[in-house]
Amino acid sequence: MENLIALLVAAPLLGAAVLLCGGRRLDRSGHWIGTLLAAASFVIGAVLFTDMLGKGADDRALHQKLFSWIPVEGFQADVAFQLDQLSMTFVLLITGVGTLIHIYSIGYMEHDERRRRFFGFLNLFLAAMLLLVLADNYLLLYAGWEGVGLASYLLIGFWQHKPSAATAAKKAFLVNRVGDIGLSIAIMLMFTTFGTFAFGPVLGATGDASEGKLTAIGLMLLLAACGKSAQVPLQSWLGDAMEGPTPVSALIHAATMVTAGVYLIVRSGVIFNAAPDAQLVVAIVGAVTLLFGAIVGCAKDDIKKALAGSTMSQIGYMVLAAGLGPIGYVFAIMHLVTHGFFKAGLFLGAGSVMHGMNDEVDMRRYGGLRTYMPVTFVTFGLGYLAIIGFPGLSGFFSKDKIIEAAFAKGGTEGWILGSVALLGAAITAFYMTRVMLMTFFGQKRWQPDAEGREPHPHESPKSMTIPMIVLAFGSVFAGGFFSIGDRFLHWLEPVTGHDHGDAPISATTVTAATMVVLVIGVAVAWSVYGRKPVPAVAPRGSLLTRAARRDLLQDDFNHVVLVRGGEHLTRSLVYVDHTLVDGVVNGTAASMGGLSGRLRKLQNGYARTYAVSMFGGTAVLIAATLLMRAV
Amino acid sequence: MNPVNYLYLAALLFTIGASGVLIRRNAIVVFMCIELMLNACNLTLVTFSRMHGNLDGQILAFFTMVVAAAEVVVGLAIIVSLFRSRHSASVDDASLMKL
Amino acid sequence: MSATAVHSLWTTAGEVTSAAPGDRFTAPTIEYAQLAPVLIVVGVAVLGVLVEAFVPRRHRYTTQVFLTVVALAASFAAVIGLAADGYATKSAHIAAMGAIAVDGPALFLQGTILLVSMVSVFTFAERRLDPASHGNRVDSFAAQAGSVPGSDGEKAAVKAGFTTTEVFPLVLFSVAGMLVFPAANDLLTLFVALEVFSLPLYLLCAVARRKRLMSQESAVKYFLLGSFSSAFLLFGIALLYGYAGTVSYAGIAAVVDGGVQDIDPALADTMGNDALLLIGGALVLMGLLFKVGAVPFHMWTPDVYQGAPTPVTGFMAAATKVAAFGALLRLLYVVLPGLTWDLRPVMWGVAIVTMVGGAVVAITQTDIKRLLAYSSIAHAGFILAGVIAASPEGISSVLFYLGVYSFVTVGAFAVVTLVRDAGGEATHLSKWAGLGRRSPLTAAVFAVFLLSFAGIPLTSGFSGKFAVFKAAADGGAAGLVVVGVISSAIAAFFYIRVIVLMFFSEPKADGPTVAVPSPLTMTTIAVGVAVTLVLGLAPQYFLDLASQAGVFVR
Amino acid sequence: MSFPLLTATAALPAIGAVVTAAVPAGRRTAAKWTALFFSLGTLVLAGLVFARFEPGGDRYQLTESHAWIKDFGVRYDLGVDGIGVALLGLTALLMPFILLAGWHDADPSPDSRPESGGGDTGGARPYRWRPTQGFFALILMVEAMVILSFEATDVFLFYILFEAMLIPMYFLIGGFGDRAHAGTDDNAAAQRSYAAVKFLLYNLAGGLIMLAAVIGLYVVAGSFSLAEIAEARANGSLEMAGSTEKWLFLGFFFAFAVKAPLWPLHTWLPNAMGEATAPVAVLITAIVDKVGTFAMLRYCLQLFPDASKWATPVIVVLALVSIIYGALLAVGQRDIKRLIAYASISHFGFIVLGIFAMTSQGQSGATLYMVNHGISTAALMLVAGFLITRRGSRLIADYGGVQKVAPVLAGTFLIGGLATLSLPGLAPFVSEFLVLVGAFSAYPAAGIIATVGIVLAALYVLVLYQRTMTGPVKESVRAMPDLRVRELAVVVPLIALLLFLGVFPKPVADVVNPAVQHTMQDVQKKDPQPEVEAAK
Repeated sequence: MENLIALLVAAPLLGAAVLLCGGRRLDRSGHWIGTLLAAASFVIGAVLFTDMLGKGADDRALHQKLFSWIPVEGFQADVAFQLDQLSMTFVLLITGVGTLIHIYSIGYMEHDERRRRFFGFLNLFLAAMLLLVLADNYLLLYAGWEGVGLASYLLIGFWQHKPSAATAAKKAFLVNRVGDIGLSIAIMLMFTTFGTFAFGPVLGATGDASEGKLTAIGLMLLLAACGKSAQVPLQSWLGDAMEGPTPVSALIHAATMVTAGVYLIVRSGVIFNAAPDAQLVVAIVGAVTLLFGAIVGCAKDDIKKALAGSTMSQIGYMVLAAGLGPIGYVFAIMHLVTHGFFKAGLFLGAGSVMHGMNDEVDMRRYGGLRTYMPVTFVTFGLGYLAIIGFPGLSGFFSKDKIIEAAFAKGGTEGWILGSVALLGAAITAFYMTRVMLMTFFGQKRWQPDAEGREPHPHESPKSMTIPMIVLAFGSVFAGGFFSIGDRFLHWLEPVTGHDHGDAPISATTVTAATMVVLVIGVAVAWSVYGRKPVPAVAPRGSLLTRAARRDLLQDDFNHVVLVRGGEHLTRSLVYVDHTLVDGVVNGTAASMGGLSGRLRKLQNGYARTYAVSMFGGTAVLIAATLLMRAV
Repeated sequence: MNPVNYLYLAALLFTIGASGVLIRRNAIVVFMCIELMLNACNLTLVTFSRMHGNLDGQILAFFTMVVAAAEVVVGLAIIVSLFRSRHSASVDDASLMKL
Repeated sequence: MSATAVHSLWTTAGEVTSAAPGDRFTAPTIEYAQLAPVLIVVGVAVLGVLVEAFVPRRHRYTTQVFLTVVALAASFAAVIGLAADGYATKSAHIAAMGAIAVDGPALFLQGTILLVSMVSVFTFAERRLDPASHGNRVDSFAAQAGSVPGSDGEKAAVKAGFTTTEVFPLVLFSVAGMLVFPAANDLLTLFVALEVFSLPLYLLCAVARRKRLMSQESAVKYFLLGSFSSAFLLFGIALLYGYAGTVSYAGIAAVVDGGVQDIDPALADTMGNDALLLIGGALVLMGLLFKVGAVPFHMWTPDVYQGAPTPVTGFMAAATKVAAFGALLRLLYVVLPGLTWDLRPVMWGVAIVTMVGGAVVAITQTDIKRLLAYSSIAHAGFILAGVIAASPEGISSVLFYLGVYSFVTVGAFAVVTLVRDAGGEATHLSKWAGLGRRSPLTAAVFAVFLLSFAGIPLTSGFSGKFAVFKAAADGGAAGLVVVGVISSAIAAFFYIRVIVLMFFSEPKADGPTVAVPSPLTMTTIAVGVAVTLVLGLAPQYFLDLASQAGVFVR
Repeated sequence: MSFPLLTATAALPAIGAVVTAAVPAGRRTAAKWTALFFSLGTLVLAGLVFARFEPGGDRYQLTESHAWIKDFGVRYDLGVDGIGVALLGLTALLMPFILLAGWHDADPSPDSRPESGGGDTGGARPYRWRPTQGFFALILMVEAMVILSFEATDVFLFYILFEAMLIPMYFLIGGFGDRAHAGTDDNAAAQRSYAAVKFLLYNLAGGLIMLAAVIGLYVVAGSFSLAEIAEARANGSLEMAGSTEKWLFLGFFFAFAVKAPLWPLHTWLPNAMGEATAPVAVLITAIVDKVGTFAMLRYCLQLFPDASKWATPVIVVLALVSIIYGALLAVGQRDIKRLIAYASISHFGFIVLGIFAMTSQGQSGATLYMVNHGISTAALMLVAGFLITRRGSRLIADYGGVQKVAPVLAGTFLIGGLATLSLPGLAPFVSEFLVLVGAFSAYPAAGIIATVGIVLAALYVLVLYQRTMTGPVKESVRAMPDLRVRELAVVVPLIALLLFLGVFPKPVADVVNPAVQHTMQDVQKKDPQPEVEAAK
């Protein structure tokens, strides 16, 4: 069985290789190859899953060592896989959603002459992501970690001819690299602390390590997670990442890659449990981000950017949950999965809308689309209900659990985190309702674009709608399925462990509260965007609004401090290198030349001068000799 | 009389000759100064020879004279040819090559 | 015939009055066989003079060249013979009543001098470089040295196809002097030898065919300064004589070491008077340092090297240095070892200023011959570093360096003679631009020589430099080594400059042409290249030779 | 006496150089093929060396030993340890690609005037100016010397080669400049010879300082043979006074630091790499400079262990400065080749850091780094060279949107770049991470600072790629052809190699590890214990 694990990664990797090296002759069939191999990977995953279900909770974990990767004295890195319930959850999510999005892309990218390469990159991403979740040691995980970074770079910048896209891609990669520093330092710390960085030994030996080391490791892992999962302060890249084709946004920047951070934290749960300070920081980061993202989401008129903000905030929920320790791990993952469904669905919906609107992304140019594209409307709507946590739908269960857990953390921080989570729920309800209303309700606001092409909104082809429908199902039922009888809890508990914490208030109260804020959020949104027509041009808006439109000025900060500062630094360094470092040497040479020129003058061609020098020399010679004898 | 005085005289002559070389411009005169220095050496040699009571010094003096004669031949030949081509025997004029 | 010899005659003669008739006269013993190298050369030189007198003009050139080459070859054979008979090592001793030492260093240096003279004589005899005037092949010497430049007399002489074939006997005389110089074993011989090899050189400098004014000027400068310095030398000799009461090296050394106890009270104030010793030693030293061209006694070098006919320059630069350093070594190791500690700082100072000064000033030179002159100064400094290392290793390293350096120098100057334009040799560096494009081979050969001068590994220059530096370091002169490498770095700069000029800069339209030499010059250059590469790759044999020869007889 | 394999490996390219130079002036193509043939032959021999070498065996294997210059105590001693084998392999491996990439670099440019300038009389020249032959011959000559320097186990022999290889390099840099500028810029020749002279003088100065140290070593140790000196150290018959050892160490290290190049002795590299043709630039940074780092590892640590440890703090700092400084300057460059040069400076910082961290990981990493950096730089620089020859400019600003017109070129360029920023899965990642871990476990602060270099690397690579390859297509590149077969033949194998060594570096690592263990013993260093074990 375990031999299949390698195939999970191999299939999409093969696809990537074939598609990228295949050349033009594959242009016609490429997308099919890609999709098939993604699907194949999903099938293998399913097989392994059924096999796993057949076993007892404790001997479910599979392990496969392929070969020794970096064998150096005292440093052993293997290419080895570990498939336990946690990994399995991800495998299914990644391959499942991945396959759907492959299918969707067939339609979406139909008119792009570089479609073959697009599918190649998608497969590459799948391979890397699977490597990430299947790795049995942190170094291999790091490889996958950077791999998905590369794939995301390539896909964000897929339309390279657009400078904005190229820039966004670069930005994404760089910000992720900053996070990667964290991961690599964490690995080094593990190496110096435990002498290894394989999951088993490290997580097994946390007891022996000092808390200080563990805290450091934890914080470094958190840094990495922030980079990958667009958490404050490294969140700035996610908004720009929407430059990429929408399927990419759906798969990478909503469903899977951005959740890698959560996976990392949950996977390293033991370390965080042993380092409460680090854990608290995780929770705080999560809380901050969920508000940050939500606020940003409220102000964006670009539908994808709005959804991106929401993604940020939802991942904030997951990180918050992960920061709660054993209380929250399971729910973090659960929310991650459900979010995978509905957010992917929402993005695909958005993509479908853009598809029908000549790639228009400004929601102020939408309106009343529900009549033009019913399927999109319904699926999007279900996704909407799921995310705001409408009772009975996926989001309701998963998010509610997190809020409960937050309160259950206990103590003051429990109250603070809990209320933040509640507030977040309210804002979520607001901005999602806003998106919904601006897009599908009200009167149509679109007009001819620059080339004077009047958009003709229309429903998307089957290849696009079917995945949306499937995902809609997921967003409706997944949560319920998981929560009835705590299926998901029991499934993951062996890996992550679980603990109920001490809830100061009953679950029902929390649920009630959630409902209340939900209603408030929706109501406010309706009062603003539902009752009166939405202006086609954005009003100036309050200070907060304007700040939120600019990602709460975080980019401006980066620009001023990092970009400008960096430019000045490099420019001055170039100057220094040329004048100072090089100058010293050239200066010596020049001065040598000058000296030479001056000494040369002594050779003035007059024999008598020469005689003088001889005479003087002799005198010195004699004097020196006598002196030496004297002393 | 104390032969050492001859040494002082010789040293004096030598110095005069040397300074002449340094000061005078006319090649011939310079050359004569050099001859003076050689003769100062001869005097020294002879004096020492007398003091040591052996004749090496005097033999040396003879050799020196021969050498000086040879030098005169060569030197004058060169200086004269220079003079003929430049119509000047000043050593300072002979400064085409410098630096 | 040396002073001591005569002296003995005198004293014996003095006793005649009282002594009974009988053995009145003991003839000095002269080991002619062991002096053969010198005698051959002198003899043939005299013969050469006769040739000038009696052989018709058109045959002189061939006769002279033939005689000279034969003489040098024979003399060299004699040297080899002596060495084979073990005079270099076990049976080394002092010949001619203590006048001349026949030992390892002497023979090694004599051999070197002879070979170097041989190859440079080839360049003397080269007659294909200058365009033939009036159908006569001409060499690089004036048609008639006596005639005024540009005068009708000169024109007539040129038209008549005169050539100064006297140069060959002159060279031979000079060589004879050089052979004696490093072998001289008393101060008198030293002085005479010095003059014997200097005077012909003064003349040779004056007889260039082109640029005669510069040639004569160089001769004058060389002559005046040369005799000035020899005057100092002589005075030094006088003082040493006054100090020791003898001019033989052994005798002086004995007094210096305090070997002589019974000092006649009358002489107490001179005998063992250190002032005399030190001043005299310093003066003699100065005389020799002048010949090797050490700073601050170097200033004649650039002008003379530039003005003299290039073949003569090559000969001078190579052979003179060898001879002078040989004498210097003998003086320091045989006569003044007692003074090592007094002279060391002085020698250090001279060596340092010579290395650095030569290298620094060379940077801004614009004439290839002057450049090589300064480079030779710098090299003198390097050799001095080896001289200072008071050890047999030091001696042999210096011998080796001299052997290496002299051949490369002759070769380099031979290449200089090839690059010509309308005015004769094009020695200004700017003319050398792009030479590598026009005649890669010539440029490459010259580059090899330059790299050897710069002491790049795999060239003989490196072997030599390494030998002396190693000896110096062993001799506790690490400081000199450091200065040495630094000045080598500086020196590298201007050698590289020339290479850049030859290979990386575009040829000028009015650039010089590279004349095709006769086999003679080709041989010279080939020998230079061969020595450079062979002694760069496999110097072992010659190092052995040098180290075997590295012991002075006392 | 067995077949002298090592000598043969070095001799073959030397012979090749002579043969190539002897090819008649008219037959340029023949010369090229000859050179390529010999370089391939060398590759085969290098393969044999790799095969014959037993990682478990003695420290130095395939040894040869002959007396050479007895008076200097110099022997012709050859022998390879794992590190030597790895670098020897790298050299032999890259050389064919370098030749292939430089196929047309030395063709007489159409605009150059006839070589027979001046008043040379026709028959007067037995040998005609033939740049092409010279170019390829010189490259082979460099290969021979570099290979021999990796094999030498005699300090003097090594020194000789260390110095001698400067000369052919010098002619390669100064004689065959990058047409990209020569076409447009009048003072190109001046810049070129400036670069060449700078290269030579820097390295010569370093070498001469080393010469003093070499002599000093002989005076102290009385031998040049690594083996003898090591043994004398071992049995205590040789103690160097602390100060002497330090001075000698500094003498050696200075030379190697110039060669490596280490900040602040680096300024010759950008000029040299900028002015030389791309293949020669690769030759400099990928092969010749490795001699410097190799020598640090072999000679500094082996001969002067105590002094090395004494100097470590300073050197580590210098290495860190190189890493950050080089990367920042790379970001600030406007010239593609200079950018790559500064990137290399940063990478050499990593190598030095790994060597002087004095941990197994650090040194194994450093050795692997030498190999991987060679390959990755070759890939990046050669593709850059192809790009530059197409457009005839080295300025980044002259490019844009190339990806659209020449996707394969852009793709390979990107992969080369990704290797340079050491992306996992490509070879450099392995070595860089090892260096980081090694450095971190010895000097945590250093490890952390060095990681900043990773981000900067991403910055300069991606900025370069974005400016040249993406965005709207510039007019000047609209007609740019994609990679040709010859160029693909150069790039594809290199990339394949990068992938292979990135996924499966074991073969090289296994060869290197024992050698590193020996070095660790030389410096009497143990890897720091993990905290957990230490606690127990």
